[in-house]
Amino acid sequence: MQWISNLTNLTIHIGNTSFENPIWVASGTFGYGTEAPELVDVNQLGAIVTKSITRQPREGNPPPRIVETASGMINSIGLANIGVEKYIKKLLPIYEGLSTKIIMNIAGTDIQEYVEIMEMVESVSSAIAGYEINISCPNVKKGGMEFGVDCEMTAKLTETLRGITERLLIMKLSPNVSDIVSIGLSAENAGADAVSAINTVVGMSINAKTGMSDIFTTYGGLSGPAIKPIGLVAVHKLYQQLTIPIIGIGGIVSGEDAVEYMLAGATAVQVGTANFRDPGISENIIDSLKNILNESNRKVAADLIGTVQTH
Amino acid sequence: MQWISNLTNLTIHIGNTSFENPIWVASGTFGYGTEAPELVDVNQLGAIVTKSITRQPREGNPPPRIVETASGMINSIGLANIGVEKYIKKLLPIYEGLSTKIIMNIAGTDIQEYVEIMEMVESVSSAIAGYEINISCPNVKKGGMEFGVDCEMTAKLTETLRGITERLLIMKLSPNVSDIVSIGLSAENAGADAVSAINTVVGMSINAKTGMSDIFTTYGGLSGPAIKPIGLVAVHKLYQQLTIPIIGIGGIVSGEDAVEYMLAGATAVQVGTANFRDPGISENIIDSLKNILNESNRKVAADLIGTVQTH
Amino acid sequence: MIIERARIKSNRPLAHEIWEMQFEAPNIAREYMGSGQFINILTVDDWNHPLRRPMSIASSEDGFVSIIYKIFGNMTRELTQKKSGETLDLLGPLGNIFSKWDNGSYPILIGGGVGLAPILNLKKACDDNKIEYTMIIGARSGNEHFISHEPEKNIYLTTDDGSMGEKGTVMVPLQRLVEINKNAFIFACGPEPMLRAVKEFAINNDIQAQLSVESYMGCGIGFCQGCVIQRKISKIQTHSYHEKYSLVCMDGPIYNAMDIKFD
Amino acid sequence: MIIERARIKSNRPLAHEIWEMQFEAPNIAREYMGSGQFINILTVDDWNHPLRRPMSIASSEDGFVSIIYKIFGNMTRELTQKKSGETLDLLGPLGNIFSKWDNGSYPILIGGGVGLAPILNLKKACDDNKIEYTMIIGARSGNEHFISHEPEKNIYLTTDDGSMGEKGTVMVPLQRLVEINKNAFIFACGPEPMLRAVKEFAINNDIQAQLSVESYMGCGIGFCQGCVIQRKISKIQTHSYHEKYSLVCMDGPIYNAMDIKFD
Ligand SMILES: Cc1cc2nc3c(=O)[nH]c(=O)nc-3n(C[C@H](O)[C@H](O)[C@H](O)COP(=O)(O)OP(=O)(O)OC[C@H]3O[C@@H](n4cnc5c(N)ncnc54)[C@H](O)[C@@H]3O)c2cc1C
Ligand SMILES: Cc1cc2nc3c(=O)[nH]c(=O)nc-3n(C[C@H](O)[C@H](O)[C@H](O)COP(=O)(O)OP(=O)(O)OC[C@H]3O[C@@H](n4cnc5c(N)ncnc54)[C@H](O)[C@@H]3O)c2cc1C
Ligand SMILES: Cc1cc2nc3c(=O)[nH]c(=O)nc-3n(C[C@H](O)[C@H](O)[C@H](O)COP(=O)(O)O)c2cc1C
Ligand SMILES: Cc1cc2nc3c(=O)[nH]c(=O)nc-3n(C[C@H](O)[C@H](O)[C@H](O)COP(=O)(O)O)c2cc1C
Ligand code: FES
Ligand code: FES
Repeated sequence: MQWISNLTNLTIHIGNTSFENPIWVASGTFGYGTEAPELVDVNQLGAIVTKSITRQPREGNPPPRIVETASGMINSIGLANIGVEKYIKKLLPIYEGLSTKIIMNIAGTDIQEYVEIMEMVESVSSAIAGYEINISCPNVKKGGMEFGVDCEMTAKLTETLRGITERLLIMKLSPNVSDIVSIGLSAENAGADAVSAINTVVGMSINAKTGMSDIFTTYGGLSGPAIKPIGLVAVHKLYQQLTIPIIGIGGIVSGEDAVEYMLAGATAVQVGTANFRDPGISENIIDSLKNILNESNRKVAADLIGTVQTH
Repeated sequence: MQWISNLTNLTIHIGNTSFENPIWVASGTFGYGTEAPELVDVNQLGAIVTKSITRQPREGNPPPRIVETASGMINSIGLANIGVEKYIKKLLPIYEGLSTKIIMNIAGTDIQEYVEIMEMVESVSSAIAGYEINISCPNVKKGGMEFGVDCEMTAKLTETLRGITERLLIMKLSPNVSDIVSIGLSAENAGADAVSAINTVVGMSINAKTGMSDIFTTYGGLSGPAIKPIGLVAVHKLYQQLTIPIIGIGGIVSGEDAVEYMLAGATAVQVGTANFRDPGISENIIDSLKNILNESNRKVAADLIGTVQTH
Repeated sequence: MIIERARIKSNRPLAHEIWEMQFEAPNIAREYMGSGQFINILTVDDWNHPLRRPMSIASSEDGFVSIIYKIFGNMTRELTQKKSGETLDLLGPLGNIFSKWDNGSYPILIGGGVGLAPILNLKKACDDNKIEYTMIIGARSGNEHFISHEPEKNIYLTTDDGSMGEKGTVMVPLQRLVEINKNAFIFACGPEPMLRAVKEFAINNDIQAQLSVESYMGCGIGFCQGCVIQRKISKIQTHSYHEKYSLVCMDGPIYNAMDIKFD
Repeated sequence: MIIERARIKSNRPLAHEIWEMQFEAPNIAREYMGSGQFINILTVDDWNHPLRRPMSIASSEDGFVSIIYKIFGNMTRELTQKKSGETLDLLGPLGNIFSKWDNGSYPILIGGGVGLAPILNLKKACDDNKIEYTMIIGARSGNEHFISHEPEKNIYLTTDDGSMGEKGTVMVPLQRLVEINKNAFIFACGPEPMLRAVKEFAINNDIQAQLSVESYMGCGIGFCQGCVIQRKISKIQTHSYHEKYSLVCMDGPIYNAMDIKFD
């Protein structure tokens, strides 16, 4: 019954922008989208959120940067990236040729850095659909973490960037706070088009045999299926209080996971750690989402948003 | 080489109290210590922390109360417990007959409730070694959660209870905060003998098929191996700033896990979720800890505390 | 209750997505008290699935116990991969038992889906004790049945789609049978909708009934307080403990139909 | 690079805690470029261990690739449980290759522990190309060796405990051999302490050396930026990217000894 499959509608909207489907790949887990053309057809993706870009190129942290944990992993890459100039020169032209949407993720250590980066990108013509603002990277000293835990700073940063761009402005929230909703509200009130949640959870791993910390920076960011329950709470809480769309992130590895996030309140989701294991997993997740919708009464993905039934 | 094994010394000290070994069982995961005498010899345990006790008996939350997640589980028991009067009448006499140390965990909705409970217990003679104060249960509305996220309230509660007991006073910290260290410092400065960390992490689970929340209260507490990296961060951070002992909790299922927590800064550890799978697991962990010490140069468990090497 | 590393004697499909596994578990078999008890199975050694899975004992004889299980999710699927000769870690026997089936009344045994495991067990007890009874087993479709519709032996099958036995739910033959047997005592195990219907029917018709219920279990031994079901008590004290909620693992899984509430 | 569901042809122990596994992986074999490349193996379908495990290709012929692996932790232990006929999900071939071994110099191939997988691969390339060489394989003890000490064929084994071949590390025969072969070019793979020693020796003696290094990998394909090793560059710009750190999965795993730093 091939025709039934055509009935499903995966399109979702954020601000004025529509996305062919709600399955995106998360910043820092899919490079710049150009790394593995043999393994994945990026044009199938709802969007690619590119690796955090800073004003200057960054080498990142010394190794070891990665360790596996129970149903997860910890990373401390330290925002290794090519810097905004090369991003503009080398990558923006490539993105012109893609039909998938590109969301540029930006990180900085103070408002000025975010502003400079965005102004540089806004000053050239490009196909990027919008920005995701990383105010929550746990692995860089002064790496924007101040913003992520502070409502006022979040508001100020959002407001400032809102003044610079009319493209999508998505603030990426940290789970390492007492109250993620108040940060989200600050972003909404200051003019963000959406928030994404969550970034990684601060974690640590130790080798019992050697007595050494497994990560150079001692702490890193926990991601993967282990944190899915934490991401779901964040999205569900934000959905209760915010009116702007929420993009769900954390431990998504299957179509069911994507559905759960949408039920909790996500308009779209991002697949992170799972890309490391299977670069083509997002295409599978899109197919699986279609199948799930087909087998249910609801054929429209957007109808799932926020419809979880509580007791 | 049986004699080597005798060289290991598992004794640890908290305040004036010594414990035969650092492997305790966590509150709410081992009942009142009397449930399964066939399956576990409780006198082998370093200590039993009993299920949170409130002033009045409590039925707890409606089902479903439990769901498995990736390498973990979510619970929302809602502090079902027999209440302090029955605890005093039925359980304290039984505890007199045990050689293991009993730590009574107390929960309340306001300072007055904690005070009443502790005064009732202090007014009778008993063998309990001390109290663990649950200021961090995520599953009860007004269930002490206010205390766990607020430094001033934590200080006030600690100070008040310190005035009532000379027994061990351990404040149990929540990971669901921006800054666990400042809460820990408040407890230390107000006279706590130790802090324990962590209680469960707020989590949510959804059934993608039915669209229902898996837990009656929507949110519950995530525990198990999935949260070990979060517990290790808490313990390591607290160890850097506090002078009182730290009791490590979160995802401990093996001797290696216990060692990792001690390296991070824990003086003792508590085994939680793992008891559900294997009620005798703490005895295995004690044996495994002994073996690990034997195979290393360090024969004294206490020598591990806080000695993790960072890069 | 005992933890026993049990050798798998056999593991085979009985019907569509329904399997039977037999264990050599002499210690658990020795402590076994009767139909209705269950074991708690550790399916994987890894900690990605921390919790055991509860399964009713379908038979216990000569040091062997068996279960009948339905492929439901990851761990039951994993169970089907186990080969005879491998070992599994079992905790049991747990829970209480069906009672009064031998008190002179006429037992009507009702099983729905895999809920028939403890029911088959009770059937055998009746057979052994030469107690007459009727058994009704319901399923969605014929391919889920692995015993025969033999009305002459008082064994009735039902299917929702009518593909085997009588069309409809177990309520169809039940209704009829109860009219014949004024002395009926119902023993039922199955999915919650079935148990609800049976319960309502029993209460309306003033028939005694014992139900075997399920709940999500953290431990099976009273440690976690996770497995509760609501008790039906007219007056519950504000400050009570285990009056409103009962632990299915310790107080159950068998309850008198009147004693529990399904909402 | 390709993801291929590969059938296991064989899986057997070679020595103490060292196993060999052969796969039928025609697509990966077709893309294979030479000794030094690796595959990234998905050991379990479950997500409790989210990351693949990188393993050097020990041979690639006629549509088959093989690995030699040491039991190190959970996933390598799990690998030993796999049976021929089962399938595994492989990503590869990945990484760069040993080069210039056929440029007229005298290759000295050094393998330590399981680091001998790519070295055996290079040995075969030398054999096939009729290039003379010497091979030195080090291990802690004789039970870890699975090839023979045959000085007459220029194959030298060493063991830390002297239980097989020469006593000591690979440095003992290396030192001697380099004195004889002025034209030596070292190719080494093994644990970091060995690579450090080889590197220092090569630099001090002005001998060219290529080292195959390891690092903890998140993806193997440049997505995660996790697998870095420090480059040895005299002057690094303050604002640089991949000058100070190199991605072992894309730029490596083979590096000139001079180009990397081990601290
Ligand atoms: C007392 C009792 C007796 C049972 N007897 C049988 C039996 O004889 N045959 C049979 O096939 N099934 C029986 N069950 C149900 C069986 O336990 C579940 O089908 C099984 O746990 C599903 O595991 P899974 O990993 O395949 O599914 P999952 O994908 O993990 O879970 C799917 C559903 O299974 C149930 N479940 C999962 N874990 C548990 C748990 N720890 N405790 C209780 N329920 C859980 C939940 O309803 C969950 O939504 C019994 C349950 C109880 C409580
Ligand atoms: C390019 C490359 C080639 C390799 N070739 C071989 C080989 O031919 N034979 C062989 O036996 N081993 C090889 N290794 C090492 C092998 O990858 C590890 O031994 C293996 O991953 C251990 O997995 P485990 O689950 O058994 O151990 P775990 O208990 O998970 O980990 C133990 C140690 O293994 C290493 N490790 C774990 N996961 C990874 C990962 N994703 N990436 C890198 N290292 C990891 C870490 O050092 C870790 O401390 C190679 C590594 C690399 C990077
Ligand atoms: C290796 C790695 C690198 C990451 N780098 C970034 C980054 O540069 N910027 C960012 O905003 N998030 C970064 N993240 C966070 C992810 O985008 C995502 O929020 C997080 O991993 C949770 O999703 P997951 O559980 O699906 O991985 C990174 C995550 C990982 C694992
Ligand atoms: C079912 C369940 C009930 C719990 N009840 C309590 C409680 O009553 N009081 C309390 O302080 N902590 C309670 N906890 C938290 C544990 O004591 C422990 O802090 C947490 O589970 C983390 O440890 P783990 O990962 O080893 O389980 C409970 C945990 C679980 C899983
Ligand atoms: S399952 Fe834990 S108390 Fe019943
Ligand atoms: S392993 Fe991910 S970039 Fe190299």
